[in-house]
Amino acid sequence: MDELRRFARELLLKKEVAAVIGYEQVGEARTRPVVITDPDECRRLVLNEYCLNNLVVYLNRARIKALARSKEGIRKLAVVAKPCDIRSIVALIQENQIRRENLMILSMNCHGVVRDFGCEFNGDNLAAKCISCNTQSSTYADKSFGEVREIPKFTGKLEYDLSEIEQLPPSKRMEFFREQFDKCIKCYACRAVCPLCYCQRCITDKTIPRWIESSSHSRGNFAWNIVRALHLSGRCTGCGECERACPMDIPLSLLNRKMAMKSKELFGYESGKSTDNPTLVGSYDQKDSDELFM
Amino acid sequence: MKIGVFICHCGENISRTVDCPRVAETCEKIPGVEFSIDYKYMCSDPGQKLIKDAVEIHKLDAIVVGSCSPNMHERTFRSAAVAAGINPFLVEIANLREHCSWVHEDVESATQKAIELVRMAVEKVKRDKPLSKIKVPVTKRVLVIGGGIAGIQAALDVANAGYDVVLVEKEPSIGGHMSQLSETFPTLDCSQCILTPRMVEVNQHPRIKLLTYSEVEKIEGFIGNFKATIRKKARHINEDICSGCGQCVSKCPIKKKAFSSFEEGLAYRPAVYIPFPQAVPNIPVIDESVCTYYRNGKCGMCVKACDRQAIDFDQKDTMMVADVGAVIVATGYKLYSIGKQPLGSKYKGYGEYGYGKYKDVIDGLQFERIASASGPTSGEIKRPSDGKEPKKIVFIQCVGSRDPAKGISYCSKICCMYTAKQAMLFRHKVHDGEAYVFYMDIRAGGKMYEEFVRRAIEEDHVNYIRGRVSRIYEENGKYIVKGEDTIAGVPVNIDADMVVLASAMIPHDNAPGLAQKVGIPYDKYGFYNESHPKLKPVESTTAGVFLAGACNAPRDIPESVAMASAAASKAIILFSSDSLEREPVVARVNEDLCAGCFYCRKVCPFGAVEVRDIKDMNGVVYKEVAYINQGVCQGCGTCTATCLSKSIELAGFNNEEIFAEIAAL
Amino acid sequence: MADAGLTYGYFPGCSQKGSAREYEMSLLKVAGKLGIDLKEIDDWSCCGATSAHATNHRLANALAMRNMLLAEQQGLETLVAPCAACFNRLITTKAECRNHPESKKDVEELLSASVSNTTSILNVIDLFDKASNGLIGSGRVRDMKGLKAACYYGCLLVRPPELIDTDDSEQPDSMERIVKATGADVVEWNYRTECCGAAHSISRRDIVVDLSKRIIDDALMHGANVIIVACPMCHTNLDMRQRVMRRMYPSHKEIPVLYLTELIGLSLGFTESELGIDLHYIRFNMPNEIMNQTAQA
Amino acid sequence: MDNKEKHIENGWEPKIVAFVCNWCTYAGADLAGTSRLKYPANMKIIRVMCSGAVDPVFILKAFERGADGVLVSGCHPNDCHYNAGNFHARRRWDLFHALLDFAGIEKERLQFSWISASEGKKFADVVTKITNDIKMIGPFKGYQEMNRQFTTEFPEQEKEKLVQQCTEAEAVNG
Repeated sequence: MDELRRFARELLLKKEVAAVIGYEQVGEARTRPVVITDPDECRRLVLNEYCLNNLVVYLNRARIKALARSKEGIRKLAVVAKPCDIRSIVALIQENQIRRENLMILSMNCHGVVRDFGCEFNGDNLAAKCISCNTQSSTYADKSFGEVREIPKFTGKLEYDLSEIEQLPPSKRMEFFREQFDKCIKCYACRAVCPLCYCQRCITDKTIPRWIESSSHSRGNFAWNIVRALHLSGRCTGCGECERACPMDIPLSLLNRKMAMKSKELFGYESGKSTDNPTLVGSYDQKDSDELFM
Repeated sequence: MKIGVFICHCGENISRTVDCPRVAETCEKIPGVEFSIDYKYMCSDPGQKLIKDAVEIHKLDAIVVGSCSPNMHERTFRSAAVAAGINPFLVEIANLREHCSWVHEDVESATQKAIELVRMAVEKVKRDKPLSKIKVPVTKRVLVIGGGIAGIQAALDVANAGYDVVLVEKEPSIGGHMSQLSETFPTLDCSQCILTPRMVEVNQHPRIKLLTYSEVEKIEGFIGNFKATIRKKARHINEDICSGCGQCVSKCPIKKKAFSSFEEGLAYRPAVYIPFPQAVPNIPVIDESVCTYYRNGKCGMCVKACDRQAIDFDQKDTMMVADVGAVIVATGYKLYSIGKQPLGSKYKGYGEYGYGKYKDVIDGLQFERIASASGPTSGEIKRPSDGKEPKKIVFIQCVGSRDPAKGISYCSKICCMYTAKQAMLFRHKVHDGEAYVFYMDIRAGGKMYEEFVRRAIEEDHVNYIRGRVSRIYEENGKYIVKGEDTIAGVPVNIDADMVVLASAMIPHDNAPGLAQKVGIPYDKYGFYNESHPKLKPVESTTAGVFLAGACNAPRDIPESVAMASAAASKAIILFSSDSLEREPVVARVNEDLCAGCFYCRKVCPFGAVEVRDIKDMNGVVYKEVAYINQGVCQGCGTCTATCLSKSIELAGFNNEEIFAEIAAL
Repeated sequence: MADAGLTYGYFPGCSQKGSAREYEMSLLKVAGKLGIDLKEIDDWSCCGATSAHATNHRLANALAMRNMLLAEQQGLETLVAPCAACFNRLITTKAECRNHPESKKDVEELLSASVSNTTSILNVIDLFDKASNGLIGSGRVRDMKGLKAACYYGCLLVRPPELIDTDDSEQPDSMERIVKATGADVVEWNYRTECCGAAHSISRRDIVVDLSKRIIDDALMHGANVIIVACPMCHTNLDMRQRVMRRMYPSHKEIPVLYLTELIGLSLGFTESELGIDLHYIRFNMPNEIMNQTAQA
Repeated sequence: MDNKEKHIENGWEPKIVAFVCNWCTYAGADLAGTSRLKYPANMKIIRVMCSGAVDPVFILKAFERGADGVLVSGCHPNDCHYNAGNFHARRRWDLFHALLDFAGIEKERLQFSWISASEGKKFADVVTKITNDIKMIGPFKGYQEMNRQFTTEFPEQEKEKLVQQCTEAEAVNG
């Protein structure tokens, strides 16, 4: 942690970066994002199991981008990113949203995070995305902090099991998702925390024509949630922030995970793996399956 | 907006199953429809006048015609609209004939469907925006790819019309397969005698820039404005100095290392060579793979032989760019590899015929070389194995062709004719020779073609046997050809001295690769697709790219020449005005909303999407957005569906229009 | 394909236990020596060849599938069928059930079991090809140089081309590659994939004798001193029927016919009687060079 | 009595929408007409330039507007008028179909085909097949019920009015 603070301070002192985006501690079992431009403020930075947010989302925010821009041109931004968050960076680079050369990635050797603030970090409270995590460190990091430790074995229970839902007959599945989507209050928190939802104007805000109905009926809710999952197909890196942010506890990552599985199964594609890969949507293979087509 | 609805009876074609008056009546009640009428023939002059009058009387802004397919009469009704003062893109067609009256029997349901189709068109037309045609400038120069007879013909026609031509040929000389042929059917005139004057004409034509030993690397741009990058491979001979005296060729010590591809492997050529005596240009090429200099830096016999210092061992490939307005693709064909199935090939090969194993089992082009006066045997029919004169030759037709089990279902078209010709030539040259032809059917459709085949059978006594050959093997210096005579119903064994296989015509191995560079579609074999099999046979589906000769399908010489002239005239038509008009169905980006993800750029099949920088007041780029080049865009709309923020709209098919159609269901 | 240490299911079929028992003897000996574990499937039955598939299509399919199902149930992913007829029946049924769901359903009904149809089927050439250079070469104790082998494929190992994964149905090379690994020379000849008459051996001996004699004569004409086969029926026709040829054509010249596995066995150092070569009708005399080698060893 | 007979006895006819490309399938449908082939009248065609131009949201919209089934059809692979539009479409539909399937929408509701300009017969066959498929599984109740379901509770009378208003609003706004 001290090493991170020292390193970040140096970066700011030497004016190598315009700002450092990181986590600061608030209370015992909670952190929050912080943007630091003053070298001395670097002592606020922390790295621990409560660093839940995917800070990559801020890299594409207009206000943060403005920090890096000056008359001389673009300066670098430093961001603290867990190895899994770095996958979002990779995806954003693939989609021309950020440039690697404008970025300093400060990462950690991750051993998992808690499922929510306030919990004690142990096997029971491990975040769902950490259960079968295999990216404890990332080759894209400029520097990694902390020592390598094992992720605790998951001993808790997940509320929804993807394979159980897959087993349901179609009508039951539709019923399940309709019930879940009916809870949606269209607050769009899922969209706000998603690093890949960077459109200036979201499809759901388009009114001529009206792409997705925003009135409070099942039809609009269904359409919004399906389109959200569709637009993230082959792009979502599984950070799970949408589900954590959802105030109505809709299991959004079920859809995201299913689509990630399908992308891998159908096209052998995993998002956020390498900036050299062509994106799943936007490329094609003549040998893609023709099974669906009469 | 005031909309007029016009329902056509098409005589009885529509009205037989669709109650047209009822459709017109019902549609009048659709909000926005000011006027609605049905009429016997809307496309007729009185029908069009009806539309014009209605527009005037009812002050209509847009019209919907319920008639036949838009592919038939959309243009007619758009012209009528223009004549009446309405923008042609405020006309929608409801397809009541092909999609309704002709395919349904029940009057009630067909009428109901017709009403709904009209309603959908009305809802769409309400949201249609007036569009005007896009003008693009034209570069009046043609790129011809391939210097065979088709490419030569196309280049000469375009050049003689007064336009510049860039002719690219990958081999060291133009001439193509035609230059290899001995005599041509059905007239038996010498192939080279009729071809070489044209080759020379190409070389001397002031408007033709000839680039041999060159290949197209990439083509960018669009109709009227292509930019072609061409790789000129290193010949290692300075073309400007070389006089074509051939001293280097005769002094080259490499005599038996490389087979001549012009002689189809029946003769050797030196490391520095001119493919054949009449080659155009008459400039040699050094083959690095066999030349001693490139192996150990020694030799240099050719350098000593050349009194003009034209040999340049250090010459490198050079790239050049040509701006052209149209492209004529005339890349020709190759022969099916009839030996054992090559690894990874989709064609099975004919292992049972022993091609490649037995020296005297040869293909049609090899026989052409043997029969050719300029060939390795000076036109005497001799076996490649021992140089003896064969007395009995078996010709087998349809080797590869019409044999789906071996990978090709189509007929190669020319083999019936050239087999008859070759059998005839053999009989003319070897008077006591016997010629046998195994055939499936004889396809001699063409002027004087059938008569030619009859002549082979009746006057030259070529033995035609209807049936297939199952196996060929060598026994005591003879080739035992085991086949079946399906007319007599008996097995046939012929002990031949030589066997000639009329193997199928297939596209070059890199045909798909070139198609991707040029941006034209191809079929499963690799033949390039024409835009319409009947009405647009020389146009590719990419505007400004035309096809000539066997790259499109198996063709004989007169057809290739006809196609080439047709393609040339299409290019010339294109050049008849200084700018082109094209349909305004193109995509446009809303730059304010574009998120700059460039998925549109990734999916665009035409490379029409460009990057545009948006700068802040300090001149620092803070955003990159997509910009669609209106000239390049072909209007497929793939980008619109891929765009996540829905910032792209396709004019004429914008999302609002389609949503309105869905809503009208 | 074949790898030492792997377990393959082994489907003998009737001939391996009867008329071609030397084929089985030699196959098992060779496999054992090379470390290829062949596990005979328990409770196997007729493959459905000849009589069944000539008379009752459904029965033939069910019989073939029954054996593949047994392999599946006994945890064997790959099944080796040394008899060419068995091999052909198995792959034919497998392809039919794959391409025609109704046939699969029918077979499943007849067998009262559901079938995954995933067992892969190998013949002896498949088993030794590709691995032959490594395995046979390294285990070789005798160089079979001096043998001029005519490799005879017959029909069932290479046809129909759409079902069989061979290098070329009309000009195959795979058996030659194996034979070369034993050190023997191969001869170029013409009748490698011609018909020997197959099962007509019993009903129309006259046809079989004519067809087989053609094959033998061509092999001899091209300088062969042994014919190598991988099919019990070919062996019967080419070996046993030479006795009839001798009676009918006094000038007939004899040539020994070996199973591919016997040739491999010889190169691995087994004796002729261990491999069952002494069960043939035409005597196989090991060329002197090879005999001398053995003496030195 | 099987499902199909049951649905037909109620006098129910499915509503089917097809999004077809201008160059192949639309022309194929024209050929079906020119050849006077017969097929059920349930399907209405919306013409787009390329199968690559069909947005998945179009399909959701169609379901929202009461479609019981949707067909998307374009040129065969390698035969696309625009070279590659259908290849991109194929990937998109593979993903979207998987998503809808997971969300519990029956596979028969959304179908895909490649129909060339010369395949009039195939077009007629595909329309017949999809119509029969939909007749077999019946009206798309799952989606149509959603159309009338509000997530906030309104008094019954109010609700009717709201449904009415919504429907009218969409008819205008699309």
